[in-house]
Amino acid sequence: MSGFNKVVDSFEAALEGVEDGMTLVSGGFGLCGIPQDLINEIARRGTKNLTVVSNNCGVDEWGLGVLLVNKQVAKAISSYVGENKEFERQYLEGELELTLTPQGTLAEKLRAGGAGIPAFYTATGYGTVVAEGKDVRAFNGKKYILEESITGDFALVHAKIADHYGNCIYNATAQNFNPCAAMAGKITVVEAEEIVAPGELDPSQIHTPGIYVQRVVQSKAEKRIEFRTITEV
Amino acid sequence: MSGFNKVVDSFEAALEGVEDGMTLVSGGFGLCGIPQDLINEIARRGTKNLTVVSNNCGVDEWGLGVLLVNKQVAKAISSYVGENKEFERQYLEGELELTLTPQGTLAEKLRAGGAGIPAFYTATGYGTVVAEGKDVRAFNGKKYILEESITGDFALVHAKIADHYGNCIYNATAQNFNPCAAMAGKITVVEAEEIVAPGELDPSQIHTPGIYVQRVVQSKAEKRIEFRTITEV
Amino acid sequence: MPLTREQMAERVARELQDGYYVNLGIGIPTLVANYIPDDIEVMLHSENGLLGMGPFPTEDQVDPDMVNAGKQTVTATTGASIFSSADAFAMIRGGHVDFTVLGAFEVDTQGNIASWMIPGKLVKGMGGAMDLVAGADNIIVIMTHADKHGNSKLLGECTLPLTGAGCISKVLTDLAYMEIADGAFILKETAPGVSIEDVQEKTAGKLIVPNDVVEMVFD
Amino acid sequence: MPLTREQMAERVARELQDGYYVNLGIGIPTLVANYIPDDIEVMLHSENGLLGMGPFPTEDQVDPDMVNAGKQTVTATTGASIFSSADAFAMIRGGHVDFTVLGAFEVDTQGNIASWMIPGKLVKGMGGAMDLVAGADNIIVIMTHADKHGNSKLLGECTLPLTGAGCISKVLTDLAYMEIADGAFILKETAPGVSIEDVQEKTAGKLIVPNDVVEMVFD
Repeated sequence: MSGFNKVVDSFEAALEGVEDGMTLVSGGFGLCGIPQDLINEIARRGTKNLTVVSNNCGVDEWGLGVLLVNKQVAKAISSYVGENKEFERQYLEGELELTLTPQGTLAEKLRAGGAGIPAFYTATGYGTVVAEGKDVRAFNGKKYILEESITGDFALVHAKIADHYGNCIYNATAQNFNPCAAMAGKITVVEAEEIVAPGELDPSQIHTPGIYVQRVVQSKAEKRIEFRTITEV
Repeated sequence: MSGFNKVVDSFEAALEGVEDGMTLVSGGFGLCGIPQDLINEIARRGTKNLTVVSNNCGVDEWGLGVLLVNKQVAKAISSYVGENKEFERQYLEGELELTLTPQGTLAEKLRAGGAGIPAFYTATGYGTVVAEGKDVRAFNGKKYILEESITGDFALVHAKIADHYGNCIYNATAQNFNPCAAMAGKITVVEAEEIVAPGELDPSQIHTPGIYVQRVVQSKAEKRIEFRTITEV
Repeated sequence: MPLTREQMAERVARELQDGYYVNLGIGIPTLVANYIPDDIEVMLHSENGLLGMGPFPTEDQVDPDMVNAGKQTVTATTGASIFSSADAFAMIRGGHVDFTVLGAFEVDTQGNIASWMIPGKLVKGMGGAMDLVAGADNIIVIMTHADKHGNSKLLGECTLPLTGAGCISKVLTDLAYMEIADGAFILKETAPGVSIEDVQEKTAGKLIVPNDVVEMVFD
Repeated sequence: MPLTREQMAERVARELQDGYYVNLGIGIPTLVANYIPDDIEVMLHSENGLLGMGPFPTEDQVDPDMVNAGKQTVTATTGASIFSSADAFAMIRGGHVDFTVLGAFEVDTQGNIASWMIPGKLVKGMGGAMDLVAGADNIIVIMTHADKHGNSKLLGECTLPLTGAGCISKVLTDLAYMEIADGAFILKETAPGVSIEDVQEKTAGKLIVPNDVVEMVFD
């Protein structure tokens, strides 16, 4: 196959090159759309001292929580880290560094990182602790703070469908941070529920073009639900 | 119908409120994906002293060229204004102001305008005339310039399909600046080749969510080709 | 009588207009969805990437890939759209969401809001709250007028770390509806049976009482 | 003999690697697509929003909605993707395009490039050229070594308004292939039959001639 065939046949191959001390960007929102198989492989490898950039940090034994339990995470950059007792414990005992970042700013930092924009102004966080140490500037009479972009050594992404070239489509709200993460990885690894041949996807309907993706692997993990809320019929 | 039914039945209604001196943002690249019917309606209204923000300014009698011939444009913000003799004449005679903006910066300025980001840093234009008067700042040893975002009083957009709620899908490379323009309009008007009921479009496959769109109208103009290049068989 | 949570939601829902895109925060704000008047339509924006949030699914409809910003399983309404987190917040930050309803710990006369962090308690994060308060033009804060110890939550200056500065101009509590302008709370409406003096007593920040304060009416 | 346009394109094409995403500027750079080695695959990026640009369409395939950055009708290859202009330039600015080929009026020993504007002549605009030179890591400039009056286009300092500053490190002309480093052009290869002296004579900027200059070979 061509140099554009990015499909690898194991999670091990998908994450070759992940090393201690690296920054990993992960897609997902809560437990929705998380790259669980890739997270499990990081756990298996036992890579230490990681910085993880992800909106949330999973729950105690699922999502990025798996890496927390394993004490592989040195620093988290997230907007919300509730629902996770092990995170609490490690944070309170000073084992874990945490940089809280507003959710929209985090998403934009990743998109900007992927788009080669080193920094942007946003009103979010002006006048709060988030603004500490950051430039403040007024545009049209309103105050904004300067936020720098984020990139990662690896980005871990979960897609519904990927083709061999790495073109991705996400399902429903499992999209969330995945396209932003995909842009921000020096090496972006996609686990996909379905892998198809190039040409199967409509070029205009691709969420993440393959240019952002270096490796594709077949996913297998179950999908868990964080809060199952039901309308009784 | 509900307050989300944005379909109007005439180009006149679609552009109600356009006034002399306003800023109009237009989608399209060359003659591809341009909102020709809406441009024609602006021409019919004879609105004067307009600032037009668009990658190109059409050709002599098509695209935004129609407004140039009509002397309705006071200022153009564009990346490339070739293929247009009337533009040349007006510019050389001082009838028309022109702010040349690099293509990627222009697209990002519109996206940022729609996204509430007042300014961003980019390497594009550093060390060139584009950087004059703009802040320069280094990030990780590389120099960037600060570019401010653009919004318009109206944005004119051409879509392949729009639903009543203003959700849009673009065809092939007629997408180009259209999603960026759609985000940047205080009032965004979409001319669509096909208008469908809500629910007809897959929610995950919408290019421009209806929240950015205020009015939808059925388009009818022909599509012209700027450079017809053919592979002989 | 102070308003119930349901009455607070009902009162806020009266601010809705046909065609509004609305973001409802977690907690009491969520209840507003139950009081949308029959003669109007609104679309609910969920900042994880869904415009057109529908009710919770039936057992058959449950999809782990379909959740709201509270990570609850939901459905999409007809005409919904789904997009990335960056795009979801572009809508908020760009001022495209018409109406936002949020809870808070404290609000002050400068329009500051504190809603995400209580020092000494575990910090879980601001989630999207800072983006919502900074990005939306039309925000209403919905909260109790005083905390459970009777301390006013309407202050001259917030004591807790801020979620946003100078961004709040409308507050509905269980006692009153107020607007914030010129460094003061301006009393607009009182809850049924709640006196202006009751409101004054529980408002620590400067309160202006115009002549035209009205009493809310509920069916 | 100076290289023909076709030989220049052929020489540049030797820089391509299997799996490269490539952006080819208008003019001679476009010809590079004709010399992609058979044993590799590259995908062409067109900055109007197409990754996977194919050949011109047949009469039957012509679609006004399907054009390239030169506004010519084109086709999409199998596995292509199509996106907005903002997304197209995110790819460029973010350094995701592996290889970029551009024409120029002048290049200098500081890696500056002038390619968009000749004062006194009508300004048509920079299009995407400034974004391409600022965003791409791996750029090769392809141009004649001297203008039609015999003036060198490889200078100590560009005289025309810049397209980008300090961003060019590889230049192929009809006479030579050079790299730019440490404030000089470093001669790497000469065109067949072109002497080092020929190159020196037509290079106004500082030229370093290492011991290992080779002559290009064409079939």
